[in-house]
Amino acid sequence: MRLNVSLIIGAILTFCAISIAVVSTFWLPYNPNLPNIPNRLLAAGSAEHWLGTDVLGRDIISQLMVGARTSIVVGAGGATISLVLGAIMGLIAAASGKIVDETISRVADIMLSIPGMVTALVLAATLGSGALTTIFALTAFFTPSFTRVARSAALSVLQEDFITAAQLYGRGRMPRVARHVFPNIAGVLIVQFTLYFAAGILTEAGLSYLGVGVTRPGISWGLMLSEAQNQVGVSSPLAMWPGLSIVIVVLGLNLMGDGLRDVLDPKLSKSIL
Amino acid sequence: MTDSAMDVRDLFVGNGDLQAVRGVSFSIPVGGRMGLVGESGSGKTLTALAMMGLLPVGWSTEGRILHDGVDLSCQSDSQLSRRRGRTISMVFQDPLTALDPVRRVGHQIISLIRRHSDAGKAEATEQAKALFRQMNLPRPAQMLRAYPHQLSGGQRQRIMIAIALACYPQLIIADEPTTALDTTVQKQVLRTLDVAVRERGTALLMITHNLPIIAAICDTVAVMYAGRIVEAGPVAEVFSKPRHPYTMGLLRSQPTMDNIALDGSSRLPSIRGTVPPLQDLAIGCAFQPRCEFATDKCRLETPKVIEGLSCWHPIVLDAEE
Amino acid sequence: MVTYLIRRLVFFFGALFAASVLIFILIRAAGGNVAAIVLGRHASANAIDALAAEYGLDRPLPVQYIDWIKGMLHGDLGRSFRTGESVADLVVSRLSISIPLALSGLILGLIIAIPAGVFAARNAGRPVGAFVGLLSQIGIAVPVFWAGILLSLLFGVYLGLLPTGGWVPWSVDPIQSIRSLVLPVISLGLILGAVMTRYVRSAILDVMNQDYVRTARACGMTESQALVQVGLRNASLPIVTVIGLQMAELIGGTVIIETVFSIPGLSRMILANVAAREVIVVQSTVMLIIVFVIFVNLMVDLLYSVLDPRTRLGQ
Amino acid sequence: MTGILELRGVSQAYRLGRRSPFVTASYLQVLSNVDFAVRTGQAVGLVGESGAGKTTMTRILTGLERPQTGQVLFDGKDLWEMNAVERLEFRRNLGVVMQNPRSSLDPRMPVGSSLLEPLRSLGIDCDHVARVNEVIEQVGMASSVLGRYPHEFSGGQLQRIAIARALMTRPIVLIADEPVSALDVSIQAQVLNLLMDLVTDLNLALMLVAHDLSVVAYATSRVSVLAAGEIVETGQPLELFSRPKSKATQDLVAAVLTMEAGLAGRGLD
Repeated sequence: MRLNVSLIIGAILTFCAISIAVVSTFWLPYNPNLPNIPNRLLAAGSAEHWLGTDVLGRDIISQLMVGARTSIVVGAGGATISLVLGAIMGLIAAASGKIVDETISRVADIMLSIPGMVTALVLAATLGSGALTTIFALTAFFTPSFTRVARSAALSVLQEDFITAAQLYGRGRMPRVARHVFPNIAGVLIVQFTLYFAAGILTEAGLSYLGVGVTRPGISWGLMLSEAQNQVGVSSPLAMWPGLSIVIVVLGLNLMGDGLRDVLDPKLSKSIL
Repeated sequence: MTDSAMDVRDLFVGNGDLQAVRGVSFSIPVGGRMGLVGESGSGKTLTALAMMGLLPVGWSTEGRILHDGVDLSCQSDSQLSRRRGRTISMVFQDPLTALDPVRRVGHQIISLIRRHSDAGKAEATEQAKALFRQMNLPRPAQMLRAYPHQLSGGQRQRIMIAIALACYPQLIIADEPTTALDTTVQKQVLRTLDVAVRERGTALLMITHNLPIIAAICDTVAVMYAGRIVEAGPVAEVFSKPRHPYTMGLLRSQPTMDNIALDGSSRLPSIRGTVPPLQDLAIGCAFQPRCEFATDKCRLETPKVIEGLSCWHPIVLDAEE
Repeated sequence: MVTYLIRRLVFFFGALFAASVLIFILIRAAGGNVAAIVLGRHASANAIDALAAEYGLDRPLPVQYIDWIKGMLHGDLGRSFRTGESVADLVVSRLSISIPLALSGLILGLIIAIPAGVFAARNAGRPVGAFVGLLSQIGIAVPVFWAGILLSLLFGVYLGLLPTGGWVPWSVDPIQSIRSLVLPVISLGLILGAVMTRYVRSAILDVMNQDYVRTARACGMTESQALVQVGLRNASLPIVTVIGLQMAELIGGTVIIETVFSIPGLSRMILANVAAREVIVVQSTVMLIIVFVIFVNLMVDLLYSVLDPRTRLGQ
Repeated sequence: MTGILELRGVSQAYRLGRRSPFVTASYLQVLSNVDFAVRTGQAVGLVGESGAGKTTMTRILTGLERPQTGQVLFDGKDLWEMNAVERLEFRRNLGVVMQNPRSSLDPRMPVGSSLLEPLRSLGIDCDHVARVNEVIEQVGMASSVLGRYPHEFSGGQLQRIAIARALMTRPIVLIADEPVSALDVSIQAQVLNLLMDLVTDLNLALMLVAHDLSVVAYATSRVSVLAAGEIVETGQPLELFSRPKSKATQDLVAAVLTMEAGLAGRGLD
C-alpha cells in the first residue's frame, strides 16, 4: 500500500484552512475591522495580539481568519459554479452531434483567449468590485477550461464498448451519459475542481490586491497585502502573514488534487492513503 | 562461446518483489532461428527487453546475457547503445506507434546507418533505398520522404524490419511482429523477414503466442509459462511429441484447420483456469493449478530443467499420436 | 496545408469578432447606461444625458459597435471622458513598457521551466526529482504579487541593489529603465516558470514512455540521446500548446506586477481607468490585449502545424 | 426455416468528408446488396479482411445503424418499421458480445450491477438476483465474483461476464463480434466451447464474426465470406476453405499458417 503522501499533507492543510474559516464565522479573537489606534503596529508575539496589529491597530490573526473565509468562499464558489457549468457543457458537447460540439468547443476556445484578469477588471468596472463580482469573474475564467476537460474525458469514455452495450440493451443517449459517462469522469472533475479551487484563491487574492476584488469591510488576504504595502512600506512584517496563508492553503489544495488523481483512478485504487 | 549469436544464462527480471522472469536460459546459434512462445504475463517480452537493455524504469536483471563476446547485463547504457541496432536489433509489435510521428521515415533509417558506420548522407540514402526495395516496399525514393501516419501497418512494419536489418546485425529479436497486422499481410511480412534474415545469416529470436508462425519460421522453440521455460527443443519434436502438459494443452486447444471434425460436433480440449498473474504464482510448478497430471510433488517442489523440460510427470506419447 | 491555414485564419477573425462583441456587451450589459456608470449613481439625470449625447452613447448599440470597431481599425481607440485625451497616445507609450516586461517574463519562465521540467522528468523516480516537483508546486502556490513583494524586499530594501518601484522612461535613462524592470521580470518569470515546469515534466514523461523513443534506443541511441533527438521534438507539441494557453495567464500576471512595482504599463492604465470608471478606455485597451492574445494563439497554432506533420498534412 | 435475424439486399455507403474544397464529395461503398441470415439453434460465421465491412454489417444487424437500402428483418418484421414495443422486444431478444473484454464492462460498476443493467433498462419483471446467479453459473463462474470490479479480472473471465450480460434477458439471438481474438490462446478454446454449448443447450441463434478462419471453422456450421462489401461465398466452413471458389476466399485461405504446412517446411509459400 504505497503511502499517498501528497494526498495526506494536502488534505491536512486544506482541512485546517476550512476549519479556521468555519470557526471565524462564530468566533474571532477581536473585531478585525475595529480600529484601535493606541495599539497600532504592535510587533508579532505580544500577549494579546500574537501576530501583532496593523497600521490602524486591528488584530492580524482575526483578519487572517476572516481572510481565510473569504478565500474559501470565493475560491470554492467560483470553482463549484464552473464545475457544474463546465461539466454540463462538456457532456453536451461530447454526447451530441458535430455542430453542437463544434460551437461549444469554439466558444470555449474564444473565452479561453480572454485573460481572466481582464474579464475581472471589466466586470469590476461595470458591476463594481466585491466578492460576488469576483466569483462571477472566476466562473467566466474557469468554465471554458472545465468544459474542455469534461468534454475530452467524456469523449474517451463514450468510445468504450460498455456504452455501445448499454445502447444495445435499450438505454437512450441521456441515460447512458448519466449512468455511465458521468461516474467515469467524476474522478477527473474532482481533481480539476481542487486545482481550480486553488487557482480561484490565487486569483481572488490578486484581484483584491489590485483593489478590484474584495474591499473593506470585507477582508481578503490580497487586500491585507496591498494595505501593508501601501500604508507601511514593503519592509513591514505585515506583508508576511497573508502571503504565507495564501501559499499554505493553495499548496494544500494542489497537493490534495495530485493525491486524488491517483486515488480516483480505479486501476490505482489500491494506493489509497 | 563465440559460435552462438546469443547465450542467456539463468536470467531473472524483476521489479522490487515482483519477479516476471525467474531463471531463463537458452542459446541461439549463429544464423539460428529460435521461437519463444508464451501467453500474456509469461515474461517473454521482458526477456527480450532485458537482452536489449531496454527494460522500463524500475526493472532490473540478474544472470548473464552473452552476446558478441561480452555480457550485456553488466554493460552501461552508452556501451549497450553502441551494439543496439548494429550487432543486436529488435522489431516491436505495434507498427502504428513504433516510428517517430514527426519525422520522415527516411530520416530515421539514414541516421541509424550513419550512426553505426562512416557512410555519408548520400551513401546512407542509397543503402536505405536498397533496403526498402529488398523489403518490396513500393517506390522506395518517395517512401523515404513519407511520414509514418501516411503509411499502412504492413508498410510500417516492413520499414521497422529494414531499420533492424540495416547494419547486418548478428541477432534480430522480433516481438510479436505481425500480431497487429491483418492476416493476409501477416504472411507477406513474415516471408520478407524470413528471406532478409536468411540472406544476411542473421540469427532470429521470434517471440509470439501464435504456434503456426513458430512452426513456419523457426528451427527450435522454447515454451515459457509464468516467467520460466517449461519446455524447449527442436520445433519438429516439441510440436509433434510435446512432453510438457502446458505445451500439449496449447497445441490441442488452438483451432487449426487440421484438428477440426467436419460435422462440428467436436469440442477442443481447453486448459482450465486462467493465465496466472505474477503477483500470486502457485508454489512449486506454476502450472500445477491448471494441470491434469499434477501431484503433491508438483504442488511442493519446482521441477528442475532436464534436457529442456521442467516437469515431474512428462507426457510419454505413443509413437503414432 | 492550405485548408489548414484557411481554417486557422477563419477561426482567428471569428474569435476576434466574437471577443469584441463579448467585451462590448459585457460593458453595457451590467450598467445599462454607460454614461450613468461613468458619472456614478448620484449624478443628475441631464448631466448623464449631456455626456451620453457628447460621446454618442445614445445611438443604437449596433451603430456604436460599428463606430467603435471602425475607430479601432484606424487606430482611434476613443477618447477619455475626463481628460478627453485620445486613448491611442496613452497606449503607445505604455506598450513600450508592458511588452518588454511580458515577453521577458515569458522567456525567463521558459528558461526555468524547460530544463527543470526535463530534469524532473528524468529523475521522476528519485527523491531529487520529487524535490523539483515540490519546488514547482510551491512556486505555483505563491501569488505573483507576493513574489514581487518578497523580491523587492530582498533585493531592493535589504541589498539595495535594484529599484523596488517607479519607472524611468527609456528615452531618459535606458539603463535605469532596465534596472527597474529586473525585479518585475524575475517575479513574473519565477511564477510562470513554476507553472510551466509541471506541464513540461508531464509532457516529457509522457513522451519517454512512447514506443518510438524505445525504438530510437533500439537503434543505438542512449537514453539521453533518444530524449533529446526524438523526445524533445515530440514533447514540444504539448509544450507549445501550453505556452499559448499561458499567454492569458501572463497578461494577468503583468497587471499585478505593474501594480506591485508601480510601473506605468498598459495593464496598470486599464486598472486606473477601471477605478475612474473610464468604460470606453477600458473597452478599447482590453480589446487590444485580446487581439494580442488571440494573435499569439494563431502563431502557436501555426508553429504547431510546422512541428507536427500530422496536422499539416491531415490525419 | 426462416432466419430469426436477416439482412435482405442491404447496401450502405458513407459520404466521405470533402478532402478539400476542390474535390466534390465522394462516397465510400461499404456494403452492396448483402443477404445474410441467422437461424435458431445454429451457429453462423462471418469472415473477411479488416475493411471488408464486417463491423458495418454487425452494426446494421444489431440495429445501431440504418442501412441506405435493403431490410433488416427480425422474425419477419423490418427493424426500422417497428413501433416502440416491438423494438423493445427486439432488444430483449438480442444479446451482443464484443471484442475487447477490458472495454465491455463499466469500470465504476461492480460486475453484479453491470449484469442487472439489461433487466433494469428493459424493465423485465423477474427475480433479478436469482436470474443473475443463474446466468453467472451458466457461464462457469462463481456468484462470489458479483461484488468485485472489472479491473480485478483477467481477459477470459471478463469475456465470460460479458456473455453472461448478453444472456440476462433470455435472448434468442447472440451476436459475437470477434469474441476471442483479444484473448490468450489457452483461454480462447474455453470461451468458444462456452458459446457452442449455449447454442445447443439454449437453442440460441449465434452469429460469430472473426478474421481467423480456423475459429469460424471450429465453432460454426455455416460461414459467409465478406470481401469489399459483398458476400462472395457461403457454405460449410471446412468444405468452403478446402475448395474455395472466389478469389477473395482463396486469398484468405492462402494467408492461413497451418501447423502441418509449417512443420513440413512449406509454411511461408
